Amino acid sequence: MTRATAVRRGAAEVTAPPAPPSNERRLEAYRWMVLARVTDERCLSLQRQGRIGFYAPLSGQEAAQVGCALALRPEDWVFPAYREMAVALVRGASLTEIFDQLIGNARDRIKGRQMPNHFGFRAQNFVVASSPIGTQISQAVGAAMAAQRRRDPIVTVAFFGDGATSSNDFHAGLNFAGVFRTPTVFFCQNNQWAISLPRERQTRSATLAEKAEAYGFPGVVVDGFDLNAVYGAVTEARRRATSGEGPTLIEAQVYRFGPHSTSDDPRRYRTDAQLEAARQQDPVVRLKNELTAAGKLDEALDEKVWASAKEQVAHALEEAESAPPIDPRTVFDDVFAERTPRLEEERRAYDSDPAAGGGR
Amino acid sequence: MTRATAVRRGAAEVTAPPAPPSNERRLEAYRWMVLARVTDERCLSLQRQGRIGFYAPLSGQEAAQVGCALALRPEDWVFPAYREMAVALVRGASLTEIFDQLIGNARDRIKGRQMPNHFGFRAQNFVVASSPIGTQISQAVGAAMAAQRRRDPIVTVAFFGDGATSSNDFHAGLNFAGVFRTPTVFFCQNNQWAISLPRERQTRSATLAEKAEAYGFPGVVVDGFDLNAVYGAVTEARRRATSGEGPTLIEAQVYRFGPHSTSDDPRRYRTDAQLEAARQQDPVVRLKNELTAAGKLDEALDEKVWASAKEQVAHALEEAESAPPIDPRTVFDDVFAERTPRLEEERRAYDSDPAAGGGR
Amino acid sequence: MTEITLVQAVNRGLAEAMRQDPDVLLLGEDIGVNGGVFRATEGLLKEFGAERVIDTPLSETGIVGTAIGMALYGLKPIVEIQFLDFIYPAFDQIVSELSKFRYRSGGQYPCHVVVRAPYGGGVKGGLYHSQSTEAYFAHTAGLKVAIPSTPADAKGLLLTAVHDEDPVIFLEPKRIYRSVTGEVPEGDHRVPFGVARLVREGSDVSLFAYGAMVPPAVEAAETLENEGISAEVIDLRTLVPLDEAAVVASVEKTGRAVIVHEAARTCGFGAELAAVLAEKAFYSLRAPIARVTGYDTPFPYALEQVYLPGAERIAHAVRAVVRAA
Amino acid sequence: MTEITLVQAVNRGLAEAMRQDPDVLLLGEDIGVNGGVFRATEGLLKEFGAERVIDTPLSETGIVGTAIGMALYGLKPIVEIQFLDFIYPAFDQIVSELSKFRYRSGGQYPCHVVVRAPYGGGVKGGLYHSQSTEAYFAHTAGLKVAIPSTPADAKGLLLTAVHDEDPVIFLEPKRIYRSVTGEVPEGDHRVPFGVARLVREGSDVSLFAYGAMVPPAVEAAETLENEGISAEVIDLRTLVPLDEAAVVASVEKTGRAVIVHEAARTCGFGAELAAVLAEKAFYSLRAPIARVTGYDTPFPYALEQVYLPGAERIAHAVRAVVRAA
Ligand SMILES: Cc1ncc(C[n+]2csc(CCOP(=O)(O)OP(=O)(O)O)c2C)c(N)n1
Ligand SMILES: Cc1ncc(C[n+]2csc(CCOP(=O)(O)OP(=O)(O)O)c2C)c(N)n1
Ligand SMILES: [Mg+2]
Ligand SMILES: [Mg+2]
Repeated sequence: MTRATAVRRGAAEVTAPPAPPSNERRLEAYRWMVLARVTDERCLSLQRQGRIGFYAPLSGQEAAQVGCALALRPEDWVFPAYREMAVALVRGASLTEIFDQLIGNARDRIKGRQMPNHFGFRAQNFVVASSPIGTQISQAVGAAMAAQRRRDPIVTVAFFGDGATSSNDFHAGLNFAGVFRTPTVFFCQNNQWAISLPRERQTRSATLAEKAEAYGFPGVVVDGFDLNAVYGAVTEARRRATSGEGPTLIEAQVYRFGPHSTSDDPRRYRTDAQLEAARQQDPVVRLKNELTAAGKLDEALDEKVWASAKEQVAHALEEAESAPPIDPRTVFDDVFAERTPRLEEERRAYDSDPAAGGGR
Repeated sequence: MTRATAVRRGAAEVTAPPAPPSNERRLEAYRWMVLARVTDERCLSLQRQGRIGFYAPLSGQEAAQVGCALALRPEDWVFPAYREMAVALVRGASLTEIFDQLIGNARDRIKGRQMPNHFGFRAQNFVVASSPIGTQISQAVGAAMAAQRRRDPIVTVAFFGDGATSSNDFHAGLNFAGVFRTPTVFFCQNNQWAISLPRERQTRSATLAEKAEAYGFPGVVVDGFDLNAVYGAVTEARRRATSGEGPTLIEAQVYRFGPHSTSDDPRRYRTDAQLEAARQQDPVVRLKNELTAAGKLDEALDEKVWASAKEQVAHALEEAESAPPIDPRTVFDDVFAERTPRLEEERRAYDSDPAAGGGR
Repeated sequence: MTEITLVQAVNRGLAEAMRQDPDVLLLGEDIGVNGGVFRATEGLLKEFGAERVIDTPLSETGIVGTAIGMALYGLKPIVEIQFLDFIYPAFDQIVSELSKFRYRSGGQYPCHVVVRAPYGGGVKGGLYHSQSTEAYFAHTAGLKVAIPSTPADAKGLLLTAVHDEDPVIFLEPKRIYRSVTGEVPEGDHRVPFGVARLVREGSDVSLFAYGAMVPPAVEAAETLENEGISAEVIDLRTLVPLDEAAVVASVEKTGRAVIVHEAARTCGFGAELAAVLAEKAFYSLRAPIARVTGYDTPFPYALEQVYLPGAERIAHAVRAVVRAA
Repeated sequence: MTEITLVQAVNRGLAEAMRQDPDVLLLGEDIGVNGGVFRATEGLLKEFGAERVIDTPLSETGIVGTAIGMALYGLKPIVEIQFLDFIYPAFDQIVSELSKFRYRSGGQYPCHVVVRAPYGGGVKGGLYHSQSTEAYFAHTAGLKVAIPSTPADAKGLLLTAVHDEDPVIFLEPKRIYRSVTGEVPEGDHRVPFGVARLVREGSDVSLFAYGAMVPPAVEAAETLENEGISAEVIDLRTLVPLDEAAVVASVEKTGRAVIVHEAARTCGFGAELAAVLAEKAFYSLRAPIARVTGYDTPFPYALEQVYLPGAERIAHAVRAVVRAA
C-alpha cells in the first residue's frame, strides 16, 4: 500500500519506508482531511458571496498535506507556500484563527496585512507565507542551518509546488542544503499545474524528485493521494535529517481539483475529462475506503466526522465574522520594531485628519 | 586519446564522439594555445607595471577554450564570461583589438566602458561579457530560441565556470533550454575554483555535468586538458543541437594555473603542491608532445611558434598603446540610441566647464 | 470608434505590433492558452501561434534572460511579468544586463526588450499584488519607463515602446484596467515618449500624477474648483524620459506643486520631481512642494484604502499648499 | 588608540560583535580562508571557526535566503555581498522577504539580517565594481540604510546595526577603505542611527554627503573658504532613518543646499533630500537646490574620473548657488 519510491540514489540511500501509520493515526488523519475539505468548500462559497476577498483551494492535496504534517513534530519548522491551510490546522492553528486571517479582522495574527491564505502562526512554528514563488525554500535551509548550529534535533520543511521547482530559490536552497547537509525536507506538491502551465511544460526532467541528484542528495516520488505513502516518506526523510544524513526532496504527485485560486478559470486550459480522471483518485474517498476496509469507519461514524467538520467551520466562521475590523492606525506598525520619525510623521498626518488620510 | 565520457543518459543518447581533429587542425590549435599563453603572461606583467588595470588569466584552460572555439562555426554565437580571451582570438578578434580593450583606448570596440577582459566583438558573434556571474547563460538560450524562430542552423554557446553552476541563470537557462529544446551548448570550464572556493564546496553533486539531467538533456564530462576530447565533445554537441536534438552541458575539467585575477592571491587558499600537480597536465605541453609524436612538430618549428606569438604580442601591444585615449564626452553616449534631454543637459554641463565636470 | 478599456487597449496594441512585424513576440507566464491572468494577451495565441506567444516556465529570471538573448539576436520580445511585485527574480537581468548592454558594448549590442507589468494597488491584492516600484527603474540608467493612464495612451505608448530601440519598462495600472474606458485610434497609433499630457488646465496649483493616480487627481481638481481653487493636472506618461519642460512650465505658471503617487514616499519618483522643481522652478515657487504618496510601509491588505492616496487626501494637500501662499 | 583604516574598523566591528554574542555569524563568498576580497573578514575564520564564518556557494540568492532563515530562527547573521553590484540575485529576497517579514507577519517574525556590501566607484572597477544604488534600498520600506565615512563610524554604525532589531543594508565606501584612517574606540563602540554628523560648520551653504563623497565635500569646503564662502558639511550616516531635523536645521541656517552623491542623479537619494528641503525648509531657501551627482549613465571604466563628482565639481556647484542669491 505504501508506495514511496526511491527514484535515484544520490548522496545517501533511501531505505525502505517504515510501516504505515496506525489505524488510530489514520482515523485522525481522516478527520483532518475532511475538515480541510469542508473548510475549502466553504471558503470558495464565502469568496463568491464577497465575505472573503480571495481563496486558493487545496482540494486534491489533503492526503499530501495532512500526511506530511502528521509525520512532523511540533518543534519542527514549517515554511509553507499559500496553499497549506491543512498543514496549519494539523499543526494546531485553530479554525477560528484561519478564518480571522481569511477575513483580516482585528484578531488576525498577521493584522490584516496579507491576502487570504498567507497564514503565519508563530506558536505553531508555521512561518508566515508570502506570494513570491519559491522564496521560502532557501529560508527553510537557513533555519535548518541555524538549528544545526544550536544543536536542535529538528527539521525544517519547505512546502512548494511543481512550478516552484523553476524558481531561483529552489536551485539556491537545494544547493546550499546539499553543501551544508542541512536537516531539511523539501516537500513538493506536484499538483500538475502552475496556474495554466502543465507540469510537462515546466521542465523536461522525467520527475521533479530526480532534480535532487543535481545537489547530491536523494529525491523520492510518492503517490500524494495516498496518506500512508506520504506519511512514510516524510517520516523517513525526517529520520534521515535528524540523524545527520542530510536533506531529502519529496515529490508528492497529486492533482489540483479546484481552480488555482478564486481568480482563476481552469476551463480555459484543461478539460473536464482530465479533471474527472483525477477525481477518481480523491484522497479523502481513498482513505475512507481504507478505513472502512480496516473496520475503523462505518457510515454512521463517517457522517459524524462530516457533521462535526461542518459544525466546526460554521462556529469558527461566526466567531471570526463577529470580531471587530482592524484599527486603521495599525498600518504604520511593524515596519520596524519602532516607528522611525518619518513613520511617526505619516501616522500623525493620518491621525490629525483621518478623512484626508485615506484613499477615498 | 579522446575521452569524452557520457556521464548520464538524459533526454537523448550521447553517441560516441567523432574522430579527433586532423593533424593540421591540431597544429593550428597549438598555435592559438601558444599565442594565448604568451598573451596571458604578458598581460600579468603589464598589470604589474600599471600599463593595464586588471587581468584575469586563462592559463591552464587553453585546450578547453581553443578546442571549443575551433569546433564552432563563425555564424554560431558565443556568450563568454570574462576569461575567454583565447576564444575571442580563435573567432577572429585581432590581438590588437584585445589590447585595445585591455587598455581602454579610443579604438576599443567597447569604448573603454568596461574593465579589462570584458570583451565584445560583434563581427565575431562574440557577445560582450559582463561581470555578474551566470547572466550570459539564459541569454544564450534566448538567442538560441531566436535562431530557432529564424530557422538559422546555428548554435549558441554559453561559457561559464564551476562557480556559475550555482547561479540563478544556470538554473533558469538550462531549464528553458530543456523545455524549448534549444540549440545551445553549455560549456562549463570547471577550473576547480571560484576565487577561493574549491569545486567540492560549490555543490555536492559528483560532477557538474550530471546537473543537466535535472533539465532533461545530457551532460558530458571531458578532460579539458585534452584538446581532442574537448573538440570532439563540442563537435558532437553542436551536431546534436543543429539536428534538433537539443542542448548539451559539457563540463571541461581543467585547473586554473594562475590567480583568479590580478587582485587575487591564491596562496591564501591553495598549496603549491596542488598547483604543481595540476601543472603536470599543462595542456600546451601535452599537445606539443602529441604533435611531436605525430611528427608534426619539432623543436625548430616550436621555437618559431613561440617566437611568432611573442612578436605578435609585442606588435599588437605597441599599436594599442599608441592609440589615443578615449574622448571624455563619450561617457554620455550609448546609454540610449539617442541622448535624452537629461543626458544632453549633463553633457552640456560637462562641456561648458570640463574642469568642473570631473572627479578631481 | 467605440470605447474600450485600458486592458483591451493593451491587447490591441500588442496585436497591432505583432501584425506589423513578425519579429515581435511575447513571453510570459500564463499568457498563451490562458490569455494572461488579466486577459491582456487574450486571443493572441490563436492569431499568432505558439512560436510567438510563448508560455514559459515559472522563472522571471529565465523570461527576461531569454528575452535579452532574443533581442540581441534581432527579435523584438515583449515580456509580461504577471505582477510587478514578481519582477525581482529578473532584477539582475534588468538592471545589470538589459539596461547596460548598449553602453557596455560601446553601442555594438543594443538590447531592445519591452517589459510589461501590471502594477499598483486598489485591487485588494495585499503586499504582493499591489506595489508601485517605478522609482527602482527610473533610477536605473539605460531604462525608459512608461506608464499610461488612458486606453489611448496604453496603446499609443506601447506601440512607441515596441518601435523604440531601447529597453522599456511598461507599467500598466491594473486598478484602472477595466474602470477607465476611452476611444482608441485603430492601426499604428503612437504616443511619443517624453511628452506629458495636460489633463486639465489650472492656474493656482500644479498636480502631477501618472497611472492610476490620474483619476483621483482629476477628481480632487474638480472638488477644488468648487472651492475656488484652480488646479492644473499633468499626467507624466513617461518618467524616463521626463518632460521636464512641461513640468517646469506648469509650475512657472501656477507657483505651486503637489505631486501624487502610490509608491512609498521616501525616494519615490515624487522626490525626483520635487528636486527638479526646487532646482529649475525655484524662483516661481510660492509655497512648499507637497507630496501625496503611499506611506513608507509595505502595502497592506485590509487597510489598502488607508494606504492609497485618494481624491480627498490630494485635495487636503492642495488646500494646505494654497493656504501657505 | 592608534589610527586604523576604514576596512580595518569594519573588521574590528565584526570581531567585536562576534565576541559579544555567539549568535552572530557571517556568510558570504570568499570570506573565510581568503578573508574577504577586501580583507574585511581577515582573521575571523581563525578566531571564530567555520561554523560562524561560512564560505558559501556562489549564490547571493542563497546567501540572503539562508540568512533570513537563520534570523527567523533567532541567529544574527551578517552577510557580505562581495560588491554591491552583485546584490541583485538577492534582490527578491531583500525587497520581497527581508524588508517585509515583520510587517507581513503582524510582528510575529522579526527578521534581523545585516547585509554588508562594499560599494561605489573610484577603484577602476568599471560597470560592475563601482555602482552606488543605495536609493533602491532607501525606497524599500522596512530596510534601514547605513553608510559610514570614517573608521570610527564604520565600527560604530556596524555595531548599532548588529544590535538593531531590523534589517540593515550596510554600505561600505570601498574607495576610502584604506585611504581614510582614524582613531576608533575599543570595545562596544556604537553610533546611533538617524543622527547626522556635522563634519564642518559653515554659514553660507549646506553640503550634504555620505560615504566616499564626504572627503571631496570637505575638500571643496576648504577651497571655498579661501574664496570667502563658508560651507557647512553634513555627513548623513544613515539614509533610513534620516536625520531630517539636522538637514532642515542646517538649511534654515545657511539658506542654501548642495547635495552630493555618486549615484546617478535621477531618483538618487539626493532627490529625496531636495524634496524634504523643498517641503520643510522652503521658506529658508534662498537659492535653487543643486545636486552634484554621478551622471545618468552606467558607471564607466576608462572615464570614471569624468563620471565621479569631485571637489572641483562640488565647488563649482556651490559657487553657482551662492552667486544665485
Ligand atoms: C515569482 C512569482 N512569479 C509569478 C507568480 C504568480 N503565480 C502565483 S501562483 C503561480 C503558480 C504556482 O505554481 P506551483 O508552484 O505549482 O504551485 P500551486 O499554485 O500549483 O500550488 C504563479 C505563476 C508568483 N506568485 N511569484
Ligand atoms: C553574481 C556575482 N557574485 C559574485 C561575483 C564575484 N566573483 C567574480 S568571479 C567569481 C568566481 C567565479 O567562479 P567560476 O564561475 O568558477 O569562474 P572562474 O573565475 O573560475 O573562471 C566571483 C565570486 C560576481 N562576479 N558575480
Ligand atoms: Mg502546482
Ligand atoms: Mg572556476
